[in-house]
Amino acid sequence: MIGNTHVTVPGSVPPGRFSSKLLEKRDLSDRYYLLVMSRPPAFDDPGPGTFVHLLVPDGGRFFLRRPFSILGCDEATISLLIVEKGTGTQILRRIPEGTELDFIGPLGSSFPQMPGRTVLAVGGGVGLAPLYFYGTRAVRDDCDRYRLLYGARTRDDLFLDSFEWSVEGIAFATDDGSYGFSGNVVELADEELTRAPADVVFSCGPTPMLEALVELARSRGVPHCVSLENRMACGVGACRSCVVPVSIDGAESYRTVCKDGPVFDAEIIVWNELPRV
Amino acid sequence: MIGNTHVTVPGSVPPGRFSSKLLEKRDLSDRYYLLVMSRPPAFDDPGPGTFVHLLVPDGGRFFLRRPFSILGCDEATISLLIVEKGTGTQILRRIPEGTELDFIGPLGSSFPQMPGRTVLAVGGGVGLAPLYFYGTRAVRDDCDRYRLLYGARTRDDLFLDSFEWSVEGIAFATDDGSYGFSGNVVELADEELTRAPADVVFSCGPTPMLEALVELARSRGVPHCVSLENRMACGVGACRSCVVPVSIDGAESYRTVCKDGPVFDAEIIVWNELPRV
Amino acid sequence: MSEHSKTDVRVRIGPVEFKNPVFLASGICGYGEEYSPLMDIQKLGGIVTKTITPRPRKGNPPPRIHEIPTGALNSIGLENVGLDAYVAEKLPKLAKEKIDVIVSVAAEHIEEFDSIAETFAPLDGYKGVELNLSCPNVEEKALDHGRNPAFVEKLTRVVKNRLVDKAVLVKITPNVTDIGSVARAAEAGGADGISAINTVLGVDFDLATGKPVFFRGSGGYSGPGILPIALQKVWEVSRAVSIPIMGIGGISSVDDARKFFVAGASAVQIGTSLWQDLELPQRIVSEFEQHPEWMKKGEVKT
Amino acid sequence: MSEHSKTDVRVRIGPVEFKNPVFLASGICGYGEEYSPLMDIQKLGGIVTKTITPRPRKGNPPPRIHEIPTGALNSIGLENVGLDAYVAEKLPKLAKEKIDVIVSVAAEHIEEFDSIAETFAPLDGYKGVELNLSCPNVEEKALDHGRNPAFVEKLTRVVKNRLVDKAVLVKITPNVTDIGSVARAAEAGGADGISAINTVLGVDFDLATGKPVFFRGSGGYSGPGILPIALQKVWEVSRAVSIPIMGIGGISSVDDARKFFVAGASAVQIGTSLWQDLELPQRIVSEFEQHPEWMKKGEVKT
Ligand SMILES: Cc1cc2nc3c(=O)[nH]c(=O)nc-3n(C[C@H](O)[C@H](O)[C@H](O)COP(=O)(O)OP(=O)(O)OC[C@H]3O[C@@H](n4cnc5c(N)ncnc54)[C@H](O)[C@@H]3O)c2cc1C
Ligand SMILES: Cc1cc2nc3c(=O)[nH]c(=O)nc-3n(C[C@H](O)[C@H](O)[C@H](O)COP(=O)(O)OP(=O)(O)OC[C@H]3O[C@@H](n4cnc5c(N)ncnc54)[C@H](O)[C@@H]3O)c2cc1C
Ligand SMILES: Cc1cc2nc3c(=O)[nH]c(=O)nc-3n(C[C@H](O)[C@H](O)[C@H](O)COP(=O)(O)O)c2cc1C
Ligand SMILES: Cc1cc2nc3c(=O)[nH]c(=O)nc-3n(C[C@H](O)[C@H](O)[C@H](O)COP(=O)(O)O)c2cc1C
Ligand code: FES
Ligand code: FES
Repeated sequence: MIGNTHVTVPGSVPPGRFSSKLLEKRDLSDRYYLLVMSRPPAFDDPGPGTFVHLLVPDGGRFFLRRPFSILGCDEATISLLIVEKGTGTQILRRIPEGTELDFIGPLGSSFPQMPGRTVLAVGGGVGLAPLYFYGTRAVRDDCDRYRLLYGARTRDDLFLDSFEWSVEGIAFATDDGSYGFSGNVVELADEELTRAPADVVFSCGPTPMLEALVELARSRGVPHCVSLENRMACGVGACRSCVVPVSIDGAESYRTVCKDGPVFDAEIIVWNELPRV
Repeated sequence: MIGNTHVTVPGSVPPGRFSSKLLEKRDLSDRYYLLVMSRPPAFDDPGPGTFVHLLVPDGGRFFLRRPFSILGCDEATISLLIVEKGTGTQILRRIPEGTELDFIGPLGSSFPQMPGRTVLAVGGGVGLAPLYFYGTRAVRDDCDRYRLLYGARTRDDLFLDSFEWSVEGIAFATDDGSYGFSGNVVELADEELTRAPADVVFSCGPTPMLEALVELARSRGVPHCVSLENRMACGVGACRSCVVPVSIDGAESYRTVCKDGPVFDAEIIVWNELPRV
Repeated sequence: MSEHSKTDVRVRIGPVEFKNPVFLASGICGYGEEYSPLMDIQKLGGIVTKTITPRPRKGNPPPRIHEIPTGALNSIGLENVGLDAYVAEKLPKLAKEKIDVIVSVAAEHIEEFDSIAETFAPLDGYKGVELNLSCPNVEEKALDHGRNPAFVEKLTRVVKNRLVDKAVLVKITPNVTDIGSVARAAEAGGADGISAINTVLGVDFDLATGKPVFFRGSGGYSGPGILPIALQKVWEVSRAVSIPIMGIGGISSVDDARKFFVAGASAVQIGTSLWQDLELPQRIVSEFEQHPEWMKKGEVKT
Repeated sequence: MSEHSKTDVRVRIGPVEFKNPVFLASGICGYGEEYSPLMDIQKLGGIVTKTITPRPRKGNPPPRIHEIPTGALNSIGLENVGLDAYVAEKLPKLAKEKIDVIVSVAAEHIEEFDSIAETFAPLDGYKGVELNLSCPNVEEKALDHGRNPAFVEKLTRVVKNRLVDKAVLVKITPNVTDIGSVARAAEAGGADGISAINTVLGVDFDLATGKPVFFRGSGGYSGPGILPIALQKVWEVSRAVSIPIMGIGGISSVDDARKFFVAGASAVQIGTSLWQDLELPQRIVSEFEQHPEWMKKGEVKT
């Protein structure tokens, strides 16, 4: 182990509450779909890593909004990449285009700008969204070089035919070897870091993947920014529902994923006490 | 007052539980609509006055089924005449044709057959359904002569353009005088009884109307069968939710609308203790 | 799964064995006969019939049922045919239909409970009794008694002494600070099992009249909205006693039923949800037959 | 309706007047600042800030929130910044934003409550305190104390004596047999008002693990599913005391809020439903401004 290195994460900005229209809904694969909604004029330019807290439009039957990272945002639209998980994401997949969507955002912290530096971003599953968003903006000199590795179960989850991958320098890994690198995306990251070092690692995805990446980044002495998930209620830091354990200078406390995160310096997270979500 | 006269009401038959398809949904007026569903082969021939206990198909959000009198039943279909009242009847109006409907029935008692006798039937609002059903079957010699008076607020609620009135000897009354007899249907009944006496009065409709008819039938010494409404849960006489107060030979007790009723001899009902529904 | 490969899901409550752990709750299925055209009640573990009292009761004035978005409120007021008519008319019918019956009884005084037990002791055609100490819809002191551990213990002992070879269950109220102490009292009195929970006290108002929807004011809250409370109370009871528990309250799915076993129950009773889903009890039986491991009482250790 | 024709919907609790009867409940709106970008908190009657304790509390391990079909369970465990940080950092901010604040406080011993009151006595920038004697998510004895009328009376007196010109509210638990006796004790101790109810004890299990969804097991049940219970408890309290009541629990519509007034409340607090409907509090204010007669406490006689 080379050691723990820290990185500073940009904090969250005050969010707004919006109602916008579902413009497009597109199935990308069996489990993945894309929601494109109109961007309300007052919706602040979101940093990559921030998310929206979306009400499932079902007559008030769902008490908790659902958090989704922003996949893309231009002047007219906000896009989300969603995987069907439980009832909420099932219903969202079924609502017709034109439906009004009630959400608050942008919420939470962003992946930091790294001017002049090289970034290796590692995404697993829907963890792709914020890293992809960063990638589409990296052209704006957020960093010098941005390599994005995306790992999925199988070729179908790469939706190569249904999605225009508009990020340069992306490489794929599939668990079953049906496309790209055969194996875990962390193994691919290991190879990549050996081939060409990076100044910082960004990551988002399933907890076991993130834990493996923590080890990898530490062993290479590279700082590591991670985006975490947790069950949320308010989404704005008020209810203390979504906390994760952190340790800073030896002092243990809780930080909210919705407001202090979702993007954290991986080194402050107490990984073995993270909740299952 | 000439005095109280009793009449015997046919009891309920064992019901079944069915799933059938919504074949047709037709708006009859602002508030009224017609549901036609497929008749399951095992669905017993229902007596006029019996009802079905229908689950509002909304993902289990409604805990109580809704009772609706049978308006018509032929070999292939069962029809219901429904007025939009609250959320349940609103949602029923919105479901698409083809939807599976879960119901139990036929439930409850029927209006009695009166071979050789003349019947004056008085319906107010959706109280029309069972009396109309009786009328369409009266040709089968259930009675000698069947006159049906239907009272509604206004011409629109007579849906003269959207419904094929296939009962002979029907007369209409509207509160606002926009069609037929101008005034309350009980006043029309009074006139009718003066014009041509009847052996029995059947009635179904709002409680104030029924109470007025009780007075009228008593004053003419005519027996009177009434169909009542009440809030229901089980629909089969098990839970004792839907009781109404009756007095038989001076002994007060409760009878269930779902199983002992909905059709009762009007003379046993303790009218001033009826619940508001 | 064929008839033959069905697994054993029998459940024992005191001296009595039931064919499976799924019952219909008291007050839901009347005296059994009403639902027989609609479902195979014989295939259930049994039914708990409507609570009967020493004398017939007229019950509360209507309206008696009120739907809310999370369940229902009721104010039946223990309308029932009374002990004599039950024994003469209802019980024989159930026995003829081969339905396994638990007789629910309530009374005001220990002496009355004793005489009910005395009436039932020589009878056949039922497998157990459930002492309903928890109906919120009556004026009498029964509910207060049901909160008093000393009374519960004494009462249970009196009844159990007369019904040695029957399952004696005590149905306790959730409307109490410490349900565990009431359950412990029942166990100490010799109860074979605890039934929990009865309805939760609740009220709703009609904004058009400015009055409660029920004549008597408050009612009993049942259905999905009480599920987390019922699980909580069963869990508390299971830590307080070691006799079997019948879990009741808000079950509207197979998963809901499973959760009661995790909470420590050995059987479940279906109430309010039967009104919308007549297949639910049989579905729970079938799924448990395919997964008998779900019947393991208490938390599954991972 | 124009600004000018707005009717008077002020509500008095003890020595303090609030501009209208709609508040955000403790634990929902943090220390106020979090929601200020999203709503005009100034337009509400006020907010009850997250319960603070003498020292900061870390709270319970995550997960802390669990959605169920009829509401939510939470297990926050009173995480808070502690008295000192609250007084130094949170309160001044709220005062600057002109938000009317009720400070929620909890402690284990009467002495601690006394010293909290002593701290607040000379301070400005808040209109009242709410003594939280009812949080189900902590190990300490506070909850048991909250069920003990003698303790409640003594505690209330100690605090009220120090905060003569503030509104002193006592927030009581529904998880008790006789909520009226606890409310009466608070009134006897000089409380200016009762806040009812806090969350209802509940639990849910994760069938994949066979364990409760929360580390600590049980949690607090809130949201629409507790509405009939909250109305019941407020109605009981209103028959027990004559001081104003803040009705809390399951309010998700203007009509729900109205029902609390029928039950006897003089104000309401919005909790869980804020998460989905950020406009609800303001909507209630507006509708009550148009119908001030809805504020008439108690059953409307017809
Ligand atoms: C900051 C953040 C960003 C996210 N970004 C994305 C994204 O871009 N695309 C995407 O598909 N998913 C994303 N998720 C996960 C997504 O929020 C959950 O998959 C979704 O809430 C599941 O809802 P459900 O009703 O389908 O599942 P259910 O399991 O039925 O939900 C039950 C409850 O658990 C909560 N829940 C379940 N899984 C999660 C989870 N992983 N994280 C948080 N809450 C959860 C739900 O919100 C709900 O309250 C993100 C989560 C967080 C915290
Ligand atoms: C035997 C019988 C026959 C009926 N026949 C017809 C018919 O042919 N056509 C028709 O339109 N209506 C009929 N009704 C009334 C119909 O059942 C109610 O209008 C309907 O249940 C209202 O449901 P909702 O969800 O729209 O109203 P809501 O007011 O939202 O319902 C709330 C609850 O009250 C119950 N409820 C409300 N009004 C009534 C009522 N009048 N009677 C019984 N329960 C009520 C509902 O079932 C539900 O449980 C009949 C009622 C009975 C008892
Ligand atoms: C309409 C109705 C009547 C009831 N009558 C009785 C009764 O007579 N005796 C009894 O012990 N419980 C009675 N209960 C309570 C139920 O048996 C059960 O304990 C409660 O409804 C909770 O279960 P659920 O949520 O599945 O309905 C009644 C419940 C309802 C809804
Ligand atoms: C996440 C959460 C945190 C809460 N924290 C507190 C608290 O710190 N102090 C308190 O008195 N009540 C607390 N409560 C209880 C609420 O103030 C309120 O009494 C309860 O949620 C019922 O109202 P509701 O159904 O509108 O949510 C909390 C509730 C929730 C859901
Ligand atoms: S969800 Fe409320 S603090 Fe994060
Ligand atoms: S609705 Fe159950 S008895 Fe009539």
